[in-house]
Amino acid sequence: MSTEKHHISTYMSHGAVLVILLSLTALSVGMAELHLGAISVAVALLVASVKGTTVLTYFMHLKYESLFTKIMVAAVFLMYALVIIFLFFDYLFR
Amino acid sequence: MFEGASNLAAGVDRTFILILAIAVFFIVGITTFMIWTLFKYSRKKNIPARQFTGSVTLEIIWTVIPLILVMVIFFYGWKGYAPMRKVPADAMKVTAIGRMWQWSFDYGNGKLSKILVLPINKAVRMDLHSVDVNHGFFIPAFRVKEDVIPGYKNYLWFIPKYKGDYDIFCTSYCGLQHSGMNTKARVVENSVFVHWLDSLPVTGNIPDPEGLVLIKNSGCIACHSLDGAKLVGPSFQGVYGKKHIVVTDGKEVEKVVDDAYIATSIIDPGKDVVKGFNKGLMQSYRDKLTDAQIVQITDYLKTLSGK
Amino acid sequence: MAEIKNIAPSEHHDYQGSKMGMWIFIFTELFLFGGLFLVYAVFRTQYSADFHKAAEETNTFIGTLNTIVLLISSMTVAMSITAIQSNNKGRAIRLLLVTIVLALIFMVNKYFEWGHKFELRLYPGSVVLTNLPKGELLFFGLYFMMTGLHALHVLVGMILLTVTIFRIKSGHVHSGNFSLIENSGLYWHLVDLIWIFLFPMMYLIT
Amino acid sequence: MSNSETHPQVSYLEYQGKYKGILGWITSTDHKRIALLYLYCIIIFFFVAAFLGLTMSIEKMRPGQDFMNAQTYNGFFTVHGIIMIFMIVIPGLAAVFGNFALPLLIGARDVAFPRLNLFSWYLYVTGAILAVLSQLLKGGAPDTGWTFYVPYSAGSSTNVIWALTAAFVLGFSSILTGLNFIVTIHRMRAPGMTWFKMPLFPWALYATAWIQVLATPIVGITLLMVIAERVLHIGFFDPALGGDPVLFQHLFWIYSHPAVYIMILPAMGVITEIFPTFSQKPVFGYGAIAISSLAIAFVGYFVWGHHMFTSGISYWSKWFFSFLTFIVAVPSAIKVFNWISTMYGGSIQMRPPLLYAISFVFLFMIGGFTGLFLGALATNVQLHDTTFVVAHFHYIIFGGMGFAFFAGLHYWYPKMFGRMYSDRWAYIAWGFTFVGFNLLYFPQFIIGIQGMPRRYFDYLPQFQWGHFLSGIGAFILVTGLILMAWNLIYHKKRGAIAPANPWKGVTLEWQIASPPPVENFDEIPVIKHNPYWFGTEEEIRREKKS
Ligand code: HEA
Ligand code: HEA
Ligand code: HEC
Ligand code: CUA
Ligand SMILES: [Cu+2]
Repeated sequence: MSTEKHHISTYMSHGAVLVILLSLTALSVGMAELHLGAISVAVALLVASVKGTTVLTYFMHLKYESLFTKIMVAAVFLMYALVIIFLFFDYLFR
Repeated sequence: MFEGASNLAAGVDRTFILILAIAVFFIVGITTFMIWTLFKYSRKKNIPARQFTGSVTLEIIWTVIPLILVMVIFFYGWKGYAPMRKVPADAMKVTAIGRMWQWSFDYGNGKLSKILVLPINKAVRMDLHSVDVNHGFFIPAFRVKEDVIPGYKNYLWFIPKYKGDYDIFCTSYCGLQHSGMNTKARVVENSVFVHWLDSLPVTGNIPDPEGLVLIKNSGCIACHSLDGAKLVGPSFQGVYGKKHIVVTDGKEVEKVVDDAYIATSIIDPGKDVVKGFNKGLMQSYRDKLTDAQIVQITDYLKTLSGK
Repeated sequence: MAEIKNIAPSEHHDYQGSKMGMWIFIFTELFLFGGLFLVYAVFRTQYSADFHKAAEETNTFIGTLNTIVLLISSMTVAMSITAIQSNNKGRAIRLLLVTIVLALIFMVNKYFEWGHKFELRLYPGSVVLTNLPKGELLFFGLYFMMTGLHALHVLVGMILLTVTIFRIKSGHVHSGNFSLIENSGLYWHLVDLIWIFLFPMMYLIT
Repeated sequence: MSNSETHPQVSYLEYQGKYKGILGWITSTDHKRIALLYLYCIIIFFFVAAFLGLTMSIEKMRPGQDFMNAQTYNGFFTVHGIIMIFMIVIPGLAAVFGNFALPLLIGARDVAFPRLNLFSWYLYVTGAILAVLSQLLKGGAPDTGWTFYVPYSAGSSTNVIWALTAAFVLGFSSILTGLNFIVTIHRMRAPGMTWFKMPLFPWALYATAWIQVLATPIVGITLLMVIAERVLHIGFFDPALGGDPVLFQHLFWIYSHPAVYIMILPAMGVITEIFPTFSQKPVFGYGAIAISSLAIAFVGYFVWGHHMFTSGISYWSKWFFSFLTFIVAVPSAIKVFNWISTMYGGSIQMRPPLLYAISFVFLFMIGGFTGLFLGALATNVQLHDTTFVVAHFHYIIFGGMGFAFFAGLHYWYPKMFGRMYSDRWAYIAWGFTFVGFNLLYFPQFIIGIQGMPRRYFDYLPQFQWGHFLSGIGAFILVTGLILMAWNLIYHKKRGAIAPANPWKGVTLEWQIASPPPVENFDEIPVIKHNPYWFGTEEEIRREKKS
């Protein structure tokens, strides 16, 4: 086991990630206060996706995982996206 | 299947025959092939097995040919289906109303009928409306079917081609009497139809009684059904005049449901709790319903008991 | 794939394998919430005005606060793994304790938030709720279902982290074998990840 | 399960662990024992559900009420459907043969998480008990159909909640099994067994496992939502509470269509193992079969809408779902052609497993082609919710998956129990089963085309002949199944001792003793050839001159 190499992240890097996440949160709350209508939905979801990706890459260590794990995660999100798209094939064209 | 009595039947039947032909061809062919290999390559003949592992050419052939065939089937299926969604503008309109477990057909102006009477060779558009749960409106001879879903504006259309009586079924499971929910479609000459429609009495389209409107608007039907089903609270069907056991101050007593009882039940639901139900679920409607409204509700409940 | 050895499976601990198992479990959790997100998406497109109105009812302040709390707790978990890897057991345990305290704060906030809704008689099945317009009714249904299920996951995560602390104390988890802490960490990040999406859906979208 | 003192020769059946007797079984984490636990449960529940099916057929031999009323009938087909789908065919092949054969086939000592595996079984039993209770408890058997369509299921006063909870728990059992298999296949293949040297049953299980993991949670949450709807009056699907009934159908079928591939893919995998063994030659088109499993799993994920063509979904989504439905037929076609080509040029020995495998192909084709009738938009309108659909899925589930299950049972029986059954009785049982089966379901195609709706307790007289033949068929079928069960149960203790390799198979499970020792392999084998390497023909041209 100890033969395998593990990437050890530094405390500093975790702190930096947190700062990024918190500023993104501030951004999305701020945007919501501006009441931009339709755009604010897009922005809120976009910011959430960026935050989600950050958590996945750094906190969940995806950046240092094997290629297969990365593909697996990407494929799962892709599947889910397809499900949404195909579901909306119904609701948007009613 | 074999008496297509509407304009839409041809498209369906053509698709059907096409798939049937392909299916029979492959099923017979492949089964024969399997049985033939059993004999031809039987171990009893003591010929060693040949050890080939595949062939790319064959693999491509039997990917591409089925692909083409299914695309042809898909195309015919779609072609046969597309007209079913294109209702001609001059189609006569009838609303089919599905409720547990009965069809009724609304010809407009309050004219309701239990059977569907239609003039021959005239397009009809059926709007499908459900009062309670999902139903399915199906006339096999006309090759039409569409689910009747509460809150949905589903429809179908067709042109009946031959005179006669045809079965109408409910195909979407809707509870106890699902299998009993059938009736007839009768196709007649136009003149006969006009006469029939004229003599049809005006019965429908009566607005909901005030009591029912109140019950719907106050959210009672979230917990009380009108059809006898047991929800959170006892059903309103037949409740008026019923004799039943209630728990009052921890003791079981028998009470008859009358005007006063109903009023108490609404104002102070915790007082008499019907046995088998839980106290505290129903909240008091003291400030939400006036006495006059409670009387209206009570009057409506009476009608549900046939009083 | 390199090393497959001739020893009984029970004796052999497959580090990569258990991590892969955890990831797959996370996928199922994502799809579990994914089902709710689908429902949300559909109703939101159909009743956007009602959703807008109902979403103003939710307390953005508590929502934001809880987001911050969860983000910080995510970081402390990540740090505690760093601590274990560099053989600093004491620090790892302290960081995990901080995480659990943060989770508690989250739950207390949630308690007040829900409590307030109940005071307004905005609970499932209440008269006030059933008389709201269709879209708002749906919004609150989703609100309770989604935040409720999420809170359940927070609870499970807290239990998992507590178990981890005990396993670190008893010496089962250390720099040579930290599957458990890594996997409970992954789980905790999942809880955070879901909240990251819930937050704008429930509190921000206007 | 410490292996310190076990002698390599002790078979898993005789092995004495910490506990003896039944306790030793239900606490064992040995994949082979867990497989048998599943097998016994599944046979018992199959018997229960099949009994319900049989009584339904008999009731329907005459129109009108004979010996059960409509409410009972509605409860029967619901519980029949729930047990058959969630408790028999979904775990069926994957949990029984997957657990038994997967580690053997890839040269592993167990699955990746043996304790999780046992836990899945406990979840399964819990769910099963809930499902059976739902039939017996006071409120009355659930009467919604296995599809739980809202609004009916939101209002019905029967034990719907029990059934929903049961399906939820069973779903989680299935997810955990899938998770276990994925990790097992990734991490525990024997040295030298690259992905494309892995036998095809594991490939099928791999594809299945991904569907289990990614589709089941959706139905889990959907069922939870219905429970919330009933208990807490939160509106999601019930229009009375503001919800959308068609959305429920979407969510239900997002899982339940892929679920039909959870059933059939392992069945196809079993069949793929049987054909090469009895033909003594490598499977034809290994790569195509492996990849087509993945293709079915992937495309099959996105065709759910074909159950909803008449529900009022949009025109273009009908178009689209119909199109994709036809695309999934192609990988199935590829498999069929590869199976029959595997027999071509072989040295075929007719034994019961092969007979069942061939019947599988025949019945699967009928089931599959009738699926095409349902997938085409025009014909679907006529056939949706008629007994044609009932016949379609009984052909493909019972005829396909069921016969594959029997095939697998006869194939691995010697390995499981170390005994042989009687070939003669196996053939006789097959005869009854096959004839009875076709007589039972074929008439339902025809009356379905004529418009006989499904889930009907009563019907119009013109459909009687079909129902009558079905009833007779059901009796013949039952006879066959009882004979088969007797043959297998009787010879479990008294049959002739089975050799290690009765069929001259070449996959790994045949290279060890029957029944296998506790730890499967004395030494993990090192894989050099493709899995179906029978040798000769100049030892495959001196290993391709390598
Ligand atoms: C194991 C289970 C299983 C499997 C594998 C399938 C496989 C298929 N199913 Fe089936 N299906 C069910 C179980 C299954 N089904 C169940 C349980 C229901 C009812 C649910 C309910 O409502 O209760 C149902 C219902 C159902 C419907 C909805 C009917 C309705 O209610 O309106 C449809 C519609 O498209 C459909 C289509 C198909 C198709 C196209 C396939 C295809 O995958 C079939 C592919 C196979 C072949 C095509 C045959 C083999 C190929 C060849 C021999 C080669 C030559 C081929 C060509 C030239 C094309 N099925
Ligand atoms: C695995 C799936 C499966 C299997 C095998 C069966 C098997 C049978 N089913 Fe079924 N059926 C379903 C799945 C299945 N069914 C589903 C999903 C539905 C839809 C429910 C709904 O609408 O919601 C349905 C619906 C359904 C209906 C339609 C109800 C309606 O729409 O009105 C009918 C009607 O006759 C029926 C009958 C039968 C019969 C007679 C059998 C017979 O084949 C059974 C015969 C077998 C026996 C009597 C058992 C004998 C066995 C032994 C003695 C032991 C065996 C031992 C070993 C294997 C070792 N079933
Ligand atoms: C949250 C669920 C709920 C709602 C909403 C609700 N009820 Fe009830 N109701 C119950 C329950 C539970 C009972 C049985 C226990 C009891 O008697 O208090 C009941 C009992 C009753 C009874 C007595 C029935 C009998 O058989 O004796 C009447 C009458 C009644 N309700 C009327 C109403 C009316 C009118 C409304 C709407 C204005 C309403 N209810 C709304 C839950 C509800
Ligand atoms: Cu109405 Cu079935
Ligand atoms: Cu399907």
